[in-house]
Amino acid sequence: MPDNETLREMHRQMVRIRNFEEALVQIYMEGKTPAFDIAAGPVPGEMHLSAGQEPVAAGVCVHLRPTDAITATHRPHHQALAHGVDMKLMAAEIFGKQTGLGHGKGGHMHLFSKDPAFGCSGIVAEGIPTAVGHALAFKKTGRDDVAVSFFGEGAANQGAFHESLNLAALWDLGVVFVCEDNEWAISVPKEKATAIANNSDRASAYGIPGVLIPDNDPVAIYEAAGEAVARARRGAGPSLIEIKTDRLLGHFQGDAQLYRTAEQIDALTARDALVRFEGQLATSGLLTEQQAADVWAACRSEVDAAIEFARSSPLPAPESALDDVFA
Amino acid sequence: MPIVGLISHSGAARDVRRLTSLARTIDVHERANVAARILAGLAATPDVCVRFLDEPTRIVERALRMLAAQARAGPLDARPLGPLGARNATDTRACSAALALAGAECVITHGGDGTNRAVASGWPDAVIVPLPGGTNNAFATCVDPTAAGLAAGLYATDPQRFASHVRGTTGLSIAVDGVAAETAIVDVALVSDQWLGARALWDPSHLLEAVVVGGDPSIPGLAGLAGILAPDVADHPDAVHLRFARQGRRILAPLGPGQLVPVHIRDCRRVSRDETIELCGPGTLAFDGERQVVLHDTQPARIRLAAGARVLDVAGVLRTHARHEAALTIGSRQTIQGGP
Amino acid sequence: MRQEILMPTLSDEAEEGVLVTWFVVPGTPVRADQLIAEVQVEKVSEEVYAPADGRLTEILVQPGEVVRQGEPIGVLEVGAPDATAAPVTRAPTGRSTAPVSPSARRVARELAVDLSTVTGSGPGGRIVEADVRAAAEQGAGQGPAAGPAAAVEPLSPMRRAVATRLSAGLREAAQLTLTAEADATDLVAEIARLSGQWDRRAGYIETIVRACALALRDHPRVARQWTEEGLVTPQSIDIGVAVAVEDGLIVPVIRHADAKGLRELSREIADLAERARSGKLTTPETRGATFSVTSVGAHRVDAFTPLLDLPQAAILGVGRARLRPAVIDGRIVPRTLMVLSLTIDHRVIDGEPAAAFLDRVIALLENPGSLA
Amino acid sequence: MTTQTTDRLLTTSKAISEAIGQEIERDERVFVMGEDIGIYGGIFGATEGLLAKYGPERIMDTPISETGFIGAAVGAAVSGMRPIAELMFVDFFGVCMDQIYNHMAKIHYESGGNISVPMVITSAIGGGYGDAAQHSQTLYGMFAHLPGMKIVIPSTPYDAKGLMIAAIRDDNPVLYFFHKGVMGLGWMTPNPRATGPVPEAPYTVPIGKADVKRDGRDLTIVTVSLMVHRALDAADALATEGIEAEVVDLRSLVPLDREAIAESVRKTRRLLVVDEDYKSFGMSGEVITTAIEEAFDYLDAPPARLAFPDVPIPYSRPLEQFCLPNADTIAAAARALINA
Repeated sequence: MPDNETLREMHRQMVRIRNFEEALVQIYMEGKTPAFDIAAGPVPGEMHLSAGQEPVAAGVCVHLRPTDAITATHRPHHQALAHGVDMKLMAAEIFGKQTGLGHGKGGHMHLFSKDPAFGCSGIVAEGIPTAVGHALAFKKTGRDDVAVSFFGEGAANQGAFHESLNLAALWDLGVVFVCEDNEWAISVPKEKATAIANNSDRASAYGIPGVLIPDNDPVAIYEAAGEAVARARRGAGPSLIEIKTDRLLGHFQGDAQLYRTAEQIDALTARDALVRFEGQLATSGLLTEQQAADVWAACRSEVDAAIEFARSSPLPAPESALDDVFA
Repeated sequence: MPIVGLISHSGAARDVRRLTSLARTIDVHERANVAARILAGLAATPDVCVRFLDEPTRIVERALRMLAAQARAGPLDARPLGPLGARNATDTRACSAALALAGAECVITHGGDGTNRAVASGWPDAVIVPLPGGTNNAFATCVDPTAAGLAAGLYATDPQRFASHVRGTTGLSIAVDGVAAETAIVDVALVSDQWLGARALWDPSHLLEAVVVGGDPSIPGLAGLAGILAPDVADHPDAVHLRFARQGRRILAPLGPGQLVPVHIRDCRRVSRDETIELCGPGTLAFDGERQVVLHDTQPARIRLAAGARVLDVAGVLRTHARHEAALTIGSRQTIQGGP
Repeated sequence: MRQEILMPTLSDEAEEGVLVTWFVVPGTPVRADQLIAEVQVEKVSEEVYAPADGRLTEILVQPGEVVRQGEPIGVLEVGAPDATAAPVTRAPTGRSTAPVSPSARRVARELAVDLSTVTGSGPGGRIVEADVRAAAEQGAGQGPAAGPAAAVEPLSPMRRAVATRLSAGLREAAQLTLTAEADATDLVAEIARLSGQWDRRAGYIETIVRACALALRDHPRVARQWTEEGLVTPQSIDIGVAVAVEDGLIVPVIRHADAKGLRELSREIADLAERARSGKLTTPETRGATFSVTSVGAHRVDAFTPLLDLPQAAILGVGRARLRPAVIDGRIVPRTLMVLSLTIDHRVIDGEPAAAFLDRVIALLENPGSLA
Repeated sequence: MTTQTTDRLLTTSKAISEAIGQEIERDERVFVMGEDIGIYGGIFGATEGLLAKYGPERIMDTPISETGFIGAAVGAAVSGMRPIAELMFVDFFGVCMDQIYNHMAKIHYESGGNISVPMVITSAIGGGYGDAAQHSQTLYGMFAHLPGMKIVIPSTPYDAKGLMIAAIRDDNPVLYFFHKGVMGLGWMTPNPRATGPVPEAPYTVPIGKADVKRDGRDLTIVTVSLMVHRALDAADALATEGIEAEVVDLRSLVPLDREAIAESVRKTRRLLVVDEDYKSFGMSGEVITTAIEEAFDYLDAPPARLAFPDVPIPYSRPLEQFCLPNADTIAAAARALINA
């Protein structure tokens, strides 16, 4: 069970993430009204936000150290922030600025960091094999670092998922596979895409433990992830954790969400895990109203500073597009 | 037409103990397979209909498809009852209550102790046919699913005839702050956690106290520990009250599947029928192995022995039936049998 | 019958959307249910189909324009579609010259061989390099002979640019050069004086640029430029100064040269020249001169004919300054003299006003005090 | 032409495995993954004998799971290793291409140069031995089209060793294609040019530098891999007719040595590209474009190309041989170019 400090830290991370993304919701629409033009405004392109999925990041990443490697998805902000990727550099990358993580070459789906070790892929499921490789390198070099691969429930029907579980199990690698089941692969619900009900069952096919966390609860995630990370760290092999989580927003910003009803969306908002967690902390006497307000204010000013940094940073020189193809 | 309930719990046997012990995973296919075998047994008995829990993994629908694919069973009147897309214990309880309201004769469960507790709490008089489908199965004993279906079907057709095969168990009623909270069917534990978290119990160092009925050294969990500590209690309807310590008497406890861990016992004593045990916070109460209620500060919970659930003895029903019939009755829908 | 095509209502919340594209050109016939446009409200896009057979007569909303839901975006004249317009025919075009290989073209240029005189030995009579070389050898005496093993240096882009611009000038303008001698004796003394005063050495070039700038103020017609529309008088006096660089010539421009003093000109010319040699000039810094100065004074060249860089109509060439006998008041005295050559575009300016301009430049140089 | 001062002869496959072995000894980060690269030594011998010498930690047989292990190589490279992953036949790229072109080739760029992916993918290319449509392609042009990976294709044992060592030491992802016909395998049609002098001490051949394998004045033949051998055979035949063909072996497609192409064309005025890859949208087009862009004014004839026609690779021998360029068809194309 997490101690009080850890609980507060998990809460703080969730608030940071929520603040960061709420700022992006606003910024993303700059220049995109009245007619939505995906190329317009300071942040062009697709924007996949993770509101509702913060517990996954907070509950898993709190067990990690910077040398543990994460591979994430097209929806990577929550895990990047929770793993300690610099918010300023991330914001600048999202703004396409020279000061960004990838000097404006990556964008929001391609955030890479050496320290902490973080990477993501915009191709569904294809970030998973990389995590297997990280763990292979750790094993070969005798490091007790672990690799954590996050992916959605949609990814679990891709070959890369199955190949990765097989390899990690076969080679007994320290990988924690974390399936974020938000029920929707863009517009296709899981029940129309997946023959079985719970992806955690698929662990059985590769002889590794599979755990289901049914309710997007940060403490439950913390407990399961703690066991899985510890297991990987001590060389006992991979495991699969499936977390039923909620995507409060559309697949990307601007998604009209014609595939789900307003009532469904409202129901998700009503069970917002961040609100729930804050309530639980308050009931437990771990977070006074004042403390909560302080956390929100501190996170907001951190986000403001990051956005300001991003806004005021220079755009990359156009011809620098030709650099960095090769080392 | 007599009604038999069928509740298969989709979330059982998937929690964190897959990582902390050698607990198995019962995947949806295995679960549907068990349900299909139950339905095969039910289909062989005369004119019963089935009402089942509608849950998101659609175990019973899958089972019906499996059965249809065997092409041996005739049409079975099987429909969902209770809340649609049931996800949690509250929904299970609601389904169980709906079965009572519909006049069901008995209910077959496939889940862990938590599933049976929810069923008993939604329908206190329920006659339960429990099949073990959880991580620790203290309540249910191993029975062949087809036999269970057959016995449930026979019972439902003529409950009077098989009344002697229904056994009442002892449970534990829990009141928190004077308000009745729940009836546990196996055990109540107080653990040091302040959060429900992953709900399961696996770390022995968190155990503070426990009250257990039906101790049995041959099953895992606190019931197994109680069975070891008080071997003479096993056949007795009484409970035992265990208090754990940091040091003292050291016992190897079977806390989970494949998980034999040392625990320190401060004391262990029998609880009499009229006694009330008080468990005080801070901590969390776990019922039948799942953290359920957080107790703040010195908030007290009072535990008393109470009527538990009613369980159908499958072997007893089938034996009685066999004594009266030369062979199993072939019902209006023809079926029964194994492989080709 | 006229029928309006309306912007579909796609969202209850947004009031307006945007017309993404038309798939039909106004005036063309359309059939019922033919896709004619695509519109978008927020992130939802929708195709618009023709409601009936007819002809799209008018487009009311252009692609990219915002339009309210339910408002008309175009007009359909309902009726049977017309027969299509007669197909457009295009007159055939063609060339009938013998094929020449790229290599043959290059060598013909280098050896000044007229390709029309060469017979091709390649397929279809293609002239190849060997044909050109053979023709050059045969025709030695007419054109410049090819050296037996002349090393060929590929043309640099700058070389090509210089060649193109200067030959174009010769081809198009009516170039006329006036020469006159200036007495630079006092100028030399003034330059020596300035060198002592400044933190840098003074030179002829800034004095000449200064003199030209001042003279152009009085004779703006010299800077006029020939265009097909008519003669254009530039708004400012921007003087190009030719700088020799490795394998070429760059002419950076001094803007508003008449507004700058000698010292400022000196510094600016030195800076431009330095950056020209190190290849750091930007293109705009070499564009838009209205008059140019070119000097070979560092070499033993007394006079030469500068060539115009169109559309400039005048360029001043400066020969070397040297002590020479001069006759003053009937006596032969040593004076520092230099020859100034002014090439003009006779289409723009006549000899007389050009001579007056040159007179003025020389007068200024011979009275260096007037340059201050 | 590369100068080679050694009397020791090796086949190309042995030169490759020697290079890998020497780098494994030199750098503890180097290891090999692939299907049948262990006890089998690689289907085409590129890792022959390495398992016995360096053990299963350095020479890892993998399951048939290209997305999995090539993706794992990417991850291992990002985490500081120098993996060599063998894609048994290049034709199999379809089952793992996303890892190659979307991950291996792009991570360095997407990270703004902060993350390197130092790895090598080895893969067998080429046909001519009746292995039909899915095991005979060369496909290097397709990979060369995609930015972010270097591509080397040796034609001689000497280049094979030097390019392999250079590829392993390079901080970028490198695709190392070896043609089955240049490996010198006993079970392939004998090819005397597949054996050649190879110094024992480690050395590198620079990536991105073409090599003039034969000097000539009358036309330039630009090609790569096994077609270098065929072009040299053709050049020998042409020499008897007084035609001196210059044979330029590109050795690398990325980076492409454009200056070497232009230089040779400026010298000979005529260009023939020989390409075992499909004709359209490929290497032959790129080489010809380079000649036009860089040496247009030196051409005396339209550049010509001899490539695999745009059809899948047929099985039957006369069909496949009809499609593949060979010494005779190359010589004929050269004559046509000269006499045209």
